[in-house]
Amino acid sequence: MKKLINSPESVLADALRGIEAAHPDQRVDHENRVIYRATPKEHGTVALVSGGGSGHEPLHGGFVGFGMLDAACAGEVFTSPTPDQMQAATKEVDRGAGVLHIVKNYTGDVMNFEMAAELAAMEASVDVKTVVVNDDVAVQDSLYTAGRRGVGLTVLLEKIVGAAAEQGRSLDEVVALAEKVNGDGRSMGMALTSCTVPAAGKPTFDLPDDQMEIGIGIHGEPGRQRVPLADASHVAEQLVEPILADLDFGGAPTIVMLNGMGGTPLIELYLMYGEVARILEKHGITIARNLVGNYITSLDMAGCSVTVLRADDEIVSLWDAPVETPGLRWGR
Amino acid sequence: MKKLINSPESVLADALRGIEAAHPDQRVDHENRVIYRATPKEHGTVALVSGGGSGHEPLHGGFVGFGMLDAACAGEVFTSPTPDQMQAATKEVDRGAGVLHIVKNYTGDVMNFEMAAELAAMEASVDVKTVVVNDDVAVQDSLYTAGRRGVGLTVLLEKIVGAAAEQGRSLDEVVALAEKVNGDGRSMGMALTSCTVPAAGKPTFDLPDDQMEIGIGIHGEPGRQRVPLADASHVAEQLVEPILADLDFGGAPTIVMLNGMGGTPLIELYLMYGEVARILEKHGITIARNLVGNYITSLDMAGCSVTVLRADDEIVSLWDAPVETPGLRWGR
Amino acid sequence: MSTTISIDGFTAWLDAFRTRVTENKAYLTELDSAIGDADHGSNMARGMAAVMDKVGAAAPSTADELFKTVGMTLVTSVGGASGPLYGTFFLRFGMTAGSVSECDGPALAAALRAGLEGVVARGKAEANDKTMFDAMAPAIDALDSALASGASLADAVAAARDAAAAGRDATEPLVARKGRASYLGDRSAGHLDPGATSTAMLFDALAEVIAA
Amino acid sequence: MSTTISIDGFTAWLDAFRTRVTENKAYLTELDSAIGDADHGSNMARGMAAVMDKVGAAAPSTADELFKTVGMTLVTSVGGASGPLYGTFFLRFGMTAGSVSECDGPALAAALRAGLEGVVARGKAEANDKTMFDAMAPAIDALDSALASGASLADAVAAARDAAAAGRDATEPLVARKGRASYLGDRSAGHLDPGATSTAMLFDALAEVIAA
Ligand SMILES: Nc1ncnc2c1ncn2[C@@H]1O[C@H](COP(=O)(O)OP(=O)(O)O)[C@@H](O)[C@H]1O
Ligand SMILES: Nc1ncnc2c1ncn2[C@@H]1O[C@H](COP(=O)(O)OP(=O)(O)O)[C@@H](O)[C@H]1O
Ligand SMILES: [Mg+2]
Ligand SMILES: [Mg+2]
Ligand SMILES: [Mg+2]
Ligand SMILES: [Mg+2]
Repeated sequence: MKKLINSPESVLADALRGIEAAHPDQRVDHENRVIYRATPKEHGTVALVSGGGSGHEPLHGGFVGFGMLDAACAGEVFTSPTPDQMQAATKEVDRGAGVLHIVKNYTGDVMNFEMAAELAAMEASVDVKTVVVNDDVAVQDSLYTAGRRGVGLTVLLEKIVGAAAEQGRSLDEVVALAEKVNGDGRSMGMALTSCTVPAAGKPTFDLPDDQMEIGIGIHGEPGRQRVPLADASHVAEQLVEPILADLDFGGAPTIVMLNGMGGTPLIELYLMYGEVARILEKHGITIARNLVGNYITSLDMAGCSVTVLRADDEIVSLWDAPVETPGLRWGR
Repeated sequence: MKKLINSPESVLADALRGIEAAHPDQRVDHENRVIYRATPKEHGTVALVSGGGSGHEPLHGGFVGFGMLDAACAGEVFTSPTPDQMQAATKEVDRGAGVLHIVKNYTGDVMNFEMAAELAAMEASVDVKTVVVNDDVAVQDSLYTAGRRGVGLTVLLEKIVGAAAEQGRSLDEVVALAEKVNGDGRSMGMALTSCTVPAAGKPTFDLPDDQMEIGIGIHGEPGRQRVPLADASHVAEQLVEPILADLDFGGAPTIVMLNGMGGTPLIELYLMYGEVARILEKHGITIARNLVGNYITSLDMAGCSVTVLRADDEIVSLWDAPVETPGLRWGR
Repeated sequence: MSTTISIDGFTAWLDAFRTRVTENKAYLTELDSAIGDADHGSNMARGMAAVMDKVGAAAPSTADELFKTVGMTLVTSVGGASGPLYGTFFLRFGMTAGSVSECDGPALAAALRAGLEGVVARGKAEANDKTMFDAMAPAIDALDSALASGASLADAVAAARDAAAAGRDATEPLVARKGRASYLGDRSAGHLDPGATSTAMLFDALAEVIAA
Repeated sequence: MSTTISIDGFTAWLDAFRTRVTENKAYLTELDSAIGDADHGSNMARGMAAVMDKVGAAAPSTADELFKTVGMTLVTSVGGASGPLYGTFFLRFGMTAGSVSECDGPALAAALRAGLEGVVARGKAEANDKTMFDAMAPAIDALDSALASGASLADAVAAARDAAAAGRDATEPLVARKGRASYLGDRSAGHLDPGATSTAMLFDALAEVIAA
């Protein structure tokens, strides 16, 4: 294992020190492993808390700031944070208008956030609502399983819902918007290589040079299937087609993210975006806005994911609203 | 070789299509492989042209836009672009106030830009000046060699000088500023792994699991020396100490970049930034501004580099000036 | 061979569990690499290390105190799926065991059953979903029936241990329906479930301590 | 065996050079991997393919036209260090050869010498800097002295080829002072210079064509 770390045990604590040093607009609670805005938002506005395992940077900590999150709870690598972290964050950011928990749909994340909401409700002071993001079309959705994973759409949702919260919308409105975004977005990912979890010390899976994993999540787990390596245009098809098969994008404008898994260089991400845009265009789908880069990663995994969100004028204008975070910034 | 590409020969052309699709604020001349601002800057202002081999993204194309470059010429992977590309870009962006060529100090880049400047001078219409960036302390500077490489400082220089050009400063003033920035900044890089040049099809060098290369550039070339892998705090020392030994940063505020080589995830870059900031602090050096992320990369290489620029109030205020490019954006 | 388990016995149980998950940290993580995210070993080792630290410092004298500490420590130090699940297991275990300094067989069985119910309440797993449930439920069933048929505590717990091991082994061919392994669909078959494997260690530890 | 080289001969030379760099693309890139950036083979192969395309389409009838096309094509299609260097070499070669349809030995030698001077003007390399200069300069020196001592054109060019090969081999122990390899300092010793290697191919191609 080759990593720029001091020890597998101290990765998270050490990285949080770096984040604190790099971003004066953020404040890090090292004890609880929570990243806050240095300047809390206005009283009377809904606050957004997210969090999850580490190793997906810039998600979530890189999206704490004006126009997006109020706090992000960092778990160990690929391990959801704990209810006490979330509860501390929830109490800290509440500005009297309630708190939205943005949870990616993983058993661990859901259960820990559930316990946190129970704890917060026991204190009877904070109004907590939860949205569970589950956009990964690689996973069959079913009542009898853990359902779909939450992946790339989380980034878009945090931006859009964050803008709405910043505008002063009520908790119910914010929840409704979050549900709408979650319902209207889909993602699909692939890996060229496994990642290496620091504590595990070796790649999670072996992938021969002529194979790739299709339908991966963001935790280095193997995908739905292992298929022969293909050129970029065919990889793009294998990502886009399942998304289009799952949701009708009609004539709506879309927001598209071509996301890198952490180990793939930007030149390849641009190349893939070109292929994805071409396929969407062929299907008559309009891309109103896009993001190309590493936004929700899986440590050092090589690979990428595509997220397509069916938007409308309101969503696009929330997308365009000013944002000032380490990971996304425009308009200020 | 595992890459998201269609073929080694079409990497650049395909990536340029993706860049064009992703960035409506940019315009791509596919014939000449030049990335322009979609909206040219005001008449009477100095224009900035840079360029170099591809594989360093977001450099340079990702820095074309308001507040930074006017055009970026893209060469084949790790191969400097050709004089005709540069000349086309130079003529296209000239707004009557002259053009600054920002060249990283590599024999190929320097010679090709030289030929381009000769061609432009022959046309006698465009006033072209050149700054050659050579900030890499890993390389001994000498009159009898090719001198130091241009690496990370290029990013900072393009931002700062771009802001000055946007303010309407004259070509001579812009050149003087560029020289000043080049004189006041130093960089040092390291690699955990080699990168793989698409056309070569395999890693440029083999690096055992317990070794790293110190003093690498950005072209996947081996470094000055191969040393045992160390923990992050010691890697940081091996990067920072040669920089401090080479230039006296006195009590000046600095701008520090912790740059990823393309294959290293952000969590490790933050962790490294924490170590670097700690060492600089120990030496009494104040960090006024910082950048942490992948800004000048070497394809899929795992590793990082540190750049430290001795600044002053003027430099910091040029740094803070609005910028709107795919790679750096704030203030608008 | 005792007919009850005391606070010291409980502590020894936890310590034996800690030893097992620590020694098998790489193994549990390897199981989780195949069908999950390669962290079950580090999660359990980190959690049980924190538990033994806390228990050592607090030295609780009743089962409810002890297991509240255990459960809360797991909940606040593990995260992931196993944190809330094992945490809830021990919290409910302690609530049912109550403010006592020792448990006999039926009391132990009742506490374990309450723990299992907590796991189900949290995680909604059913039999053959390929989770820790598949080791835990058969173990507690075996304990109940052994006690009902008059077996000694040691024999009953040994039966529970064997049933947990069998339940763990039976997860191998299953297609996961809960937890991360479910994302793999059919590819999850052919691998032991990491959580069922750590749960088998929990009962193995109990059997060792009771037999001692 | 002819005493001059015609336009067809020049074209055959370029084609033979193209064949060599194309067949040795991986080898040249491998040499450049050791002490450079792993692109010399693709650079030369791309450049010479473009040259033969252009030359085939334009079918120039004089040396200055032909080599202006060659030089400009290399300059505009290769990039890197080798583009301007080989490009300048051929531009100067053509300017000195002039508007002729064939060259005798002295004319060829003069054109090659002008090419070398162009390389030096562009790249400032000196002997033993570990560059293409180290194959090119000895080759042209050998050609000059062979012609001066009355050797046939074929023998003189064969001597140039041998000197280029010897010059290439002599780059191996050198510590580079120019080009990318210079960044490696002492680590550049122990490897052939890629550009000297492609230059040896250029003279090998010339010898083959003249001998034919
Ligand atoms: N809904 C559930 N009910 C019961 N056990 C579950 C459930 N989901 C997951 N598990 C158990 O948790 C184990 C994984 O734990 P761990 O790897 O520590 O957490 P995570 O899956 O969050 O990475 C699985 O092997 C399985 O036994
Ligand atoms: N200043 C110079 N003068 C002469 N030849 C040079 C000089 N610099 C580099 N070269 C030659 O160029 C070769 C490298 O060419 P190439 O790999 O195509 O370009 P780059 O170094 O830009 O990647 C070197 O092996 C060397 O022979
Ligand atoms: Mg996990
Ligand atoms: Mg090159
Ligand atoms: Mg796991
Ligand atoms: Mg090269």
